[in-house]
Amino acid sequence: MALSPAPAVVARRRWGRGLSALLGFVATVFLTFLGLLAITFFIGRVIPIDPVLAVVGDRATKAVYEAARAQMGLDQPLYMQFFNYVVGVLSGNLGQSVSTGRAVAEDISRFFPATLEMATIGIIIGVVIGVPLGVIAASRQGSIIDQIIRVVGLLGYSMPAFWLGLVGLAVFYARLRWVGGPGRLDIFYDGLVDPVTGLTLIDSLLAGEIDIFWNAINHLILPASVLGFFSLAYIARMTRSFMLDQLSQEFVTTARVKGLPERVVIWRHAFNPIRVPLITVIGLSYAGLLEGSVMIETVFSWPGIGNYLTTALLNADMNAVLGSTLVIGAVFIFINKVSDVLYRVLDPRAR
Amino acid sequence: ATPADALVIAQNIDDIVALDPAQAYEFTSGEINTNVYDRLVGYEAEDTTVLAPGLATEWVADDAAKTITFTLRDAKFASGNPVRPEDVVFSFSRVIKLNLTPAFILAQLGWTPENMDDMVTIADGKVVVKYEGDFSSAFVLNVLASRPASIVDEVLVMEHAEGEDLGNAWLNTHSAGSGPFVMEDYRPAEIVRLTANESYFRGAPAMKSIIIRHVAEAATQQLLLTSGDVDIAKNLTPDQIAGLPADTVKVETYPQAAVHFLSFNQKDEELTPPAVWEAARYLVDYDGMTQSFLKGQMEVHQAFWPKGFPGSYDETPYTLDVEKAKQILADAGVKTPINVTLDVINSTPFTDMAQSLQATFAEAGINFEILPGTGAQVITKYRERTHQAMLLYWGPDFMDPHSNAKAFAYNSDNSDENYTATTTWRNAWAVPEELNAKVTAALAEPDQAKRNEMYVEIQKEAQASSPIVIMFQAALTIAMANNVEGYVNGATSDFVYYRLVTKQ
Amino acid sequence: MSAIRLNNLDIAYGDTKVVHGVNLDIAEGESFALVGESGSGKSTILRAIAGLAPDWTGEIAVLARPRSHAIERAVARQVQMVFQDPYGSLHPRKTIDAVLSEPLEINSIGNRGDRVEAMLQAVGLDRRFRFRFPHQLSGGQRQRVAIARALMLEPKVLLLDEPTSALDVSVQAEILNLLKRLRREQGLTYLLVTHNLPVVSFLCDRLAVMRHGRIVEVADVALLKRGDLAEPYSRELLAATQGRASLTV
Amino acid sequence: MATRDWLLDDSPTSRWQANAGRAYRVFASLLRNPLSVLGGIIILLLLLTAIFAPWLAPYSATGQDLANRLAPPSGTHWMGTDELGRDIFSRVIWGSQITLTIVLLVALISAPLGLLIGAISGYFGGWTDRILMGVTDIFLSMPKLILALAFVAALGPGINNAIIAIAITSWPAYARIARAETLTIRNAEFIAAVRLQGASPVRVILRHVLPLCTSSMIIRVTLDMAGVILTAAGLGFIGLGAQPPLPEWGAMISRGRTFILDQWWVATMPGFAIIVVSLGFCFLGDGLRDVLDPKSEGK
Amino acid sequence: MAPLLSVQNLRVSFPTHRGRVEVVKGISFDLRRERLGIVGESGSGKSMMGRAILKLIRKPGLVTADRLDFDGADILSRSETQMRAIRGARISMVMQDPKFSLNPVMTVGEQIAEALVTHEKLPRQQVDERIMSMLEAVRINDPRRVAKLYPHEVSGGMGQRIMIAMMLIPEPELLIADEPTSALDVSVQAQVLDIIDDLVRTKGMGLILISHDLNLVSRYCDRILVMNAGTVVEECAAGELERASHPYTRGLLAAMPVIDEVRVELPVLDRSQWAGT
Ligand SMILES: Nc1ncnc2c1ncn2[C@@H]1O[C@H](COP(=O)(O)OP(=O)(O)OP(=O)(O)O)[C@@H](O)[C@H]1O
Ligand SMILES: Nc1ncnc2c1ncn2[C@@H]1O[C@H](COP(=O)(O)OP(=O)(O)OP(=O)(O)O)[C@@H](O)[C@H]1O
Ligand SMILES: [Mg+2]
Ligand SMILES: [Mg+2]
Repeated sequence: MALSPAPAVVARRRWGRGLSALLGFVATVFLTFLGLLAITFFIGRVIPIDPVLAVVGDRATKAVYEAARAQMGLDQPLYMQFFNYVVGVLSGNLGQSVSTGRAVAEDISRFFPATLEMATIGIIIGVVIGVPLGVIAASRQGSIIDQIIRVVGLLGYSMPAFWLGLVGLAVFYARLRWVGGPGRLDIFYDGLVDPVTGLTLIDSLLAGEIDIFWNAINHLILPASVLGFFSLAYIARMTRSFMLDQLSQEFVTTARVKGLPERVVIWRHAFNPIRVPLITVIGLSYAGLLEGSVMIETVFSWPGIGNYLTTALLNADMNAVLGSTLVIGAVFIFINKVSDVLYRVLDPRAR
Repeated sequence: ATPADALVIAQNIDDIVALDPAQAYEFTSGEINTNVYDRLVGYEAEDTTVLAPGLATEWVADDAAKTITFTLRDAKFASGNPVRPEDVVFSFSRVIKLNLTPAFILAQLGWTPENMDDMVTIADGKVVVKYEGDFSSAFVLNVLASRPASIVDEVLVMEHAEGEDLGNAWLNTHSAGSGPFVMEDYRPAEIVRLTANESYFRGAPAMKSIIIRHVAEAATQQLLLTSGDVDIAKNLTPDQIAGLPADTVKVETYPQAAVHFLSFNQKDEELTPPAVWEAARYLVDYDGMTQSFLKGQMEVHQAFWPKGFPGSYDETPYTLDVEKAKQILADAGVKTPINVTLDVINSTPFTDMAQSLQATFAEAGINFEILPGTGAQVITKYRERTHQAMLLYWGPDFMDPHSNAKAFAYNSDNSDENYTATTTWRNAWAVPEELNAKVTAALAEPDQAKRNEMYVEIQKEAQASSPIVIMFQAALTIAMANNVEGYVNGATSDFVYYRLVTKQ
Repeated sequence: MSAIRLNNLDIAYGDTKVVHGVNLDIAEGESFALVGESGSGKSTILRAIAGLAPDWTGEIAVLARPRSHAIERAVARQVQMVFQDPYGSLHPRKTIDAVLSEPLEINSIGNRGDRVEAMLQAVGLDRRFRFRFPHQLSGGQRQRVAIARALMLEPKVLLLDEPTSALDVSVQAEILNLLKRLRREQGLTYLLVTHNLPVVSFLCDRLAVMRHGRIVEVADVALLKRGDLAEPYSRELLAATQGRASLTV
Repeated sequence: MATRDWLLDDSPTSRWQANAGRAYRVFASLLRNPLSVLGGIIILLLLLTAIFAPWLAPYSATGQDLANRLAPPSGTHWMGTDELGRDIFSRVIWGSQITLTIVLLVALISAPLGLLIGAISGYFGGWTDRILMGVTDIFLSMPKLILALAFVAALGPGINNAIIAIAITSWPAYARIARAETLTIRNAEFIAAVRLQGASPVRVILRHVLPLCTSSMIIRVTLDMAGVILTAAGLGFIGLGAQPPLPEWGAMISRGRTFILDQWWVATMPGFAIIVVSLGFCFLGDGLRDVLDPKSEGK
Repeated sequence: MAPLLSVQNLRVSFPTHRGRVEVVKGISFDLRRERLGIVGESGSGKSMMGRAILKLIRKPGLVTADRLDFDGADILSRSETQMRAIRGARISMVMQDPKFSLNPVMTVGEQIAEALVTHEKLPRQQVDERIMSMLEAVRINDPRRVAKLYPHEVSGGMGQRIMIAMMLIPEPELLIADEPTSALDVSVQAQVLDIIDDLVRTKGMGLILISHDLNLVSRYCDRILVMNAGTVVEECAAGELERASHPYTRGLLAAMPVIDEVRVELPVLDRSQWAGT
């Protein structure tokens, strides 16, 4: 028998490795954020937009301009500005947005939940419809159903979102009146429930306002469906592709040899192994949706992070840009790590 | 459908940076200030061309002593506090002390943080306003009718002051005025909600609330309007308006004070010959544009002070005439082709205008390369004077011809250090001394009629020879539900009034 | 001079040590077999010698030169390896020609066309195969290509990791014949891993039997042929092989 | 028939014949799939349209006719006219050149960049991997639009800069794929074999790892083309795409969106073009997926 | 007695660039409750034949036969649903490569249990017992532990034994075993094959044993088919393999080295006739 080190030694080594892995993890996350901030910060300086203009407008006198510039700290050397910003962030202060005149943290706490809500419903639609479609397409590869699913999927992938959004509004809202219009709520419901989570669906339930809840769903369903269609297209095609790989594997044949029903062969044997890569795909497209889509948000007058970020960037409102980037980056990294963990849970080979 | 006592408006409000009248300098914030605050005097909803009493019931000007004495009316702020002379003094001095963007408007009166206590004083319960400089009291009244001269409730504001900010932060999200409405809620890029001030001195408005929804996309505004979910859509394009159903929606056009121009940066050698300037005036398809994509949005106007205001010069001597332009260039020995970049804000109708200009100028050998950019980007470049040609617009800071004369016909120091927010300086055009002198003289002229004539003279001169080609005067076409009556929209966003609105 | 000398060699994959204190001395020109239990570390030893399993302690000397832990170019011209799986050891997108010219290119050896042709002939592959892709070849043909590739640099020592176990008997016979002939013609040294004792008997001079990461016995092939192995495990292997060999020709 | 035999010859006599034969096999399998044939035809049409635009377009792409603006599709203007009275059909045809440039440039910049970074990262592992993947993560988690906007803003407007921006924002995804693939390849025995022959890492990566990653990369890139064209349109949406009056499809849709309810053709016609071309790329990509997949090439 | 399996002119073809290629070219045989060995070199179509019997050849592969009867009923005309009742329960097949033939994300125990409960509703307890005894039967030392392992955690040899256990547990009437023991130690190999042998004798199971190991087949089978390039070149009783007459078979036999080898060179098959592929 192979000699193995005494259990205690192994345990200590494991523990030591666990600790250094944790430290390494924290260090990489920290460095990633720092890099993210540094690059964003640098971008803010190279774009030919004067950040002071967002504060003082284009008619300000020279004195007003200079005063604002100094107040924004722009007269300091670049590295000092960055240093100050990072120190601020570490102490929980994301600074002040100049284009809204509010604290960036406050802005984000308003805009991000709006995007979160839309993206979450969107990705749910994408997954709930996209995955089965992909599986069906793969299990009938080459059939007419497969071709239809592929074409429909590709359509979702290649149609400009704002076009889809506007046409959707024109048909389902203006013509058919099936769904609520732009915005998160009808105007009369607006402001009736206090934002606790910022998610209208949850807040309205917390306040016990069922009407508002339904109204929120009514408004959410169309933009979320447009997003959902978009991610559905991607998820379905990736699912199909992964499934095709699995279906040609030997162990699927083994499952058939055992006389298992086709449903079991497909869902238990072919689908289970692709959960991991699928989760990565879904995670990344979810993160992509959470980045906010300026176009959808604009068309649906949705007060989301994508629009906030874009407006901020176009005004060189760097605190707002950095703050949003940080949040979006955190979401990406969080989703990445969650899919890593799920990976380990779902794939015995990775344990 | 919208409730009978609420007016719901779809509008792009993402320009709002600040709502404090001492800081607000955007279109939308101007509009909100107008409906929330009163000034001593102003152009009122009933007739936006006549200077009417505001919080001051009467005033006595003493041009020799350079003072104006205002008698205040017995009014209350929405908070219930009375409007006192102290509030006027406080309001004016906080603008000067905070020294934010619009402060320069009041600062023209010779006010500085140091002398403020002497310039605006209280005597016998009246407010005495002093000013310094070569201008008439007519000019001063126009300045005092402008937005930064709004009167705020000192007691309320100072309750919310933080440090030295004189309540600036608080006022950016709340209101403290005596106007017809109170700002109840403002969420950036989402909504502004105004509620009626029941104690407004001219009488409470019919609409109990005004809800301005942020809707950036014009097509979405159109859908909201035709679906009856908003009463007014503010940012529709002429083409959209043309397609609106006449049975439910009506359309109103309001001439605006802003002028649209094409300018050539004089730092660029090729663009300095006056022949180029002159030829350019014959290369704009004025009628083609105003009769197609600019229809209802702009009309041809070729002088800097807008039509319909005292002192305007309404002649439009230039039309598209490529042959003539070619001739002018040839006569002056200007070598073509000239290749020029044209900076333009990347939204409609500016890009369309740029493309039209590009097409007609090319015929005479002036080739534009269009550089679309965001507003901030274009302005950044403009301030730095690094553009070549620029397609932009200008709205007066306050309704006095001097506001534009200074911008289009005055530049006493063209040096790089002397940054000035005027069109002349930004295009590096060293205005001839005599024109400068004429602008100064007109400002000082106390006789209103003569003064207006002097401005016409200045405009004629600038029209004949200047690297700034003024092409159009803006108009605002607003679509609203048929049952909306009484909406008033003056020549700038400072003159948008909701208090007379009713809905049948 | 010994071609390969292993002294007290321990090899680990991460935390687990799979080879324990192996000592071996293979003379130049010798054909040496490594047999034994599956998972006992036979392939691992070969990989360590080649430089593909860098986590070892002890001593490895090839042609009297101590071996470092990494892959070395100098060693490349002396030691080459042939892998077990003929399907996985050829790049699927390269023609046989490219596979065989590559070692020449790397080591800047000229006259490539002729050398490739000569080598194809040496391993008994027709010229027609030169521009085929691996998927157009049978397993046996691929294994010949792999051997040809290993021989391109004219090494002295060849490490063979179960070169015939994936092949059927007739193809196996071809490969075995080829190896035998090459050794005769070029004086190569073989270190061959296999679990097939008849193959050892056909091709090798000596053998080592491995179990649980250790060498339990080193013996001469003559002893094997006589069925005269000393260790119980070796005898067990031998017995099982003989028990099956019911066919005699 | 003789050529076909020559191509399918199991014993090619030259490198050239071997490679041509392989290409032919791929091509022939593609032809057997009706959707990928359709995709190929669309791409071919795009190519031809781009090349022969000057002859195909009935009108100039920039010729304005303000009197005849926003005319609905008719015999004279097949796709109607736009807000400046330009013939949309002609603009769509001319726009194919720009679309093609976008697609080509992105494919030529971001795919190779991602491929290289991913392969290096995966092959070397350890610190190289950590650093390169850290950078990739940063770029991946940075909002795409920020990067694109920043580049466009920094380099100035213009379609070429927009394309570079898109290319630069899309490499991280490719790097991740390439890395994952490299990880599975790097322990393959054929890689061990060339390393044993003294090949340098550069050689192993360039000559052995990359060729294996390219097929999946080609597939991915063709599939992403729809997204790329749409990203360009998205930049157009916020006004940072092609400079007017260039007939870039995305910019045309963006401009046409205010007319979408009344003059539907202005936005829809170029939108239709985008969809058709995207579908073309996707179909071709799907087809390539089936034939280029090394697994399917076993026999 | 009617044969358990009757195969007449079985053909399997795949489309390639040069048209359809037959990889099984008209095989015929009858199988009683006996042990049939199939030998032949790699790629001769052994596995394809096995799969064809279970109708497991996927499109675009094509299976035709004049007759393919199992227990008197035609297989080719059966629907997929009907096939499901046959697969596993009545015919099962040990797949060639356990590394790829086991589901990587299910435990070994689950996969075996699945084979059992699909055809037989049993209480949990009993299922476990059956699995344990089956694993023991294939000489797996610690069945409780191994049942909880994932395929990547077992060695190649264990994988093959698990595969055999999985296919024997539903007690099929016919077992097709495709290279079932190639990764096993010679001694373990014998033990495992003895179990299968036992089932054939006591339960009357039919066995098709596919291998290229001539020794193995001749020892464990009653009858042997020698395949080459998709056709059966020779059929003989196991005991007579040594006396096989076909040159191909003789070639195969001669090519095997023996433990007390004295030949300097092994005779090889003349493959010039099929070297083109
Ligand atoms: N990359 C690896 N990581 C961890 N363990 C490994 C790795 N490769 C092999 N092993 C383990 O090392 C041991 C020796 O493996 P090796 O491949 O050398 O065996 P072998 O004697 O060649 O067996 P076989 O006859 O099956 O080829 C085995 O227990 C195996 O599980
Ligand atoms: N999908 C397919 N398309 C084309 N040819 C195929 C396909 N699958 C298998 N073949 C070919 O069919 C032939 C028979 O393969 P099969 O797997 O039955 O061989 P085998 O006798 O089992 O060989 P081995 O001993 O290597 O397992 C081979 O030449 C193989 O290349
Ligand atoms: Mg091994
Ligand atoms: Mg087989």
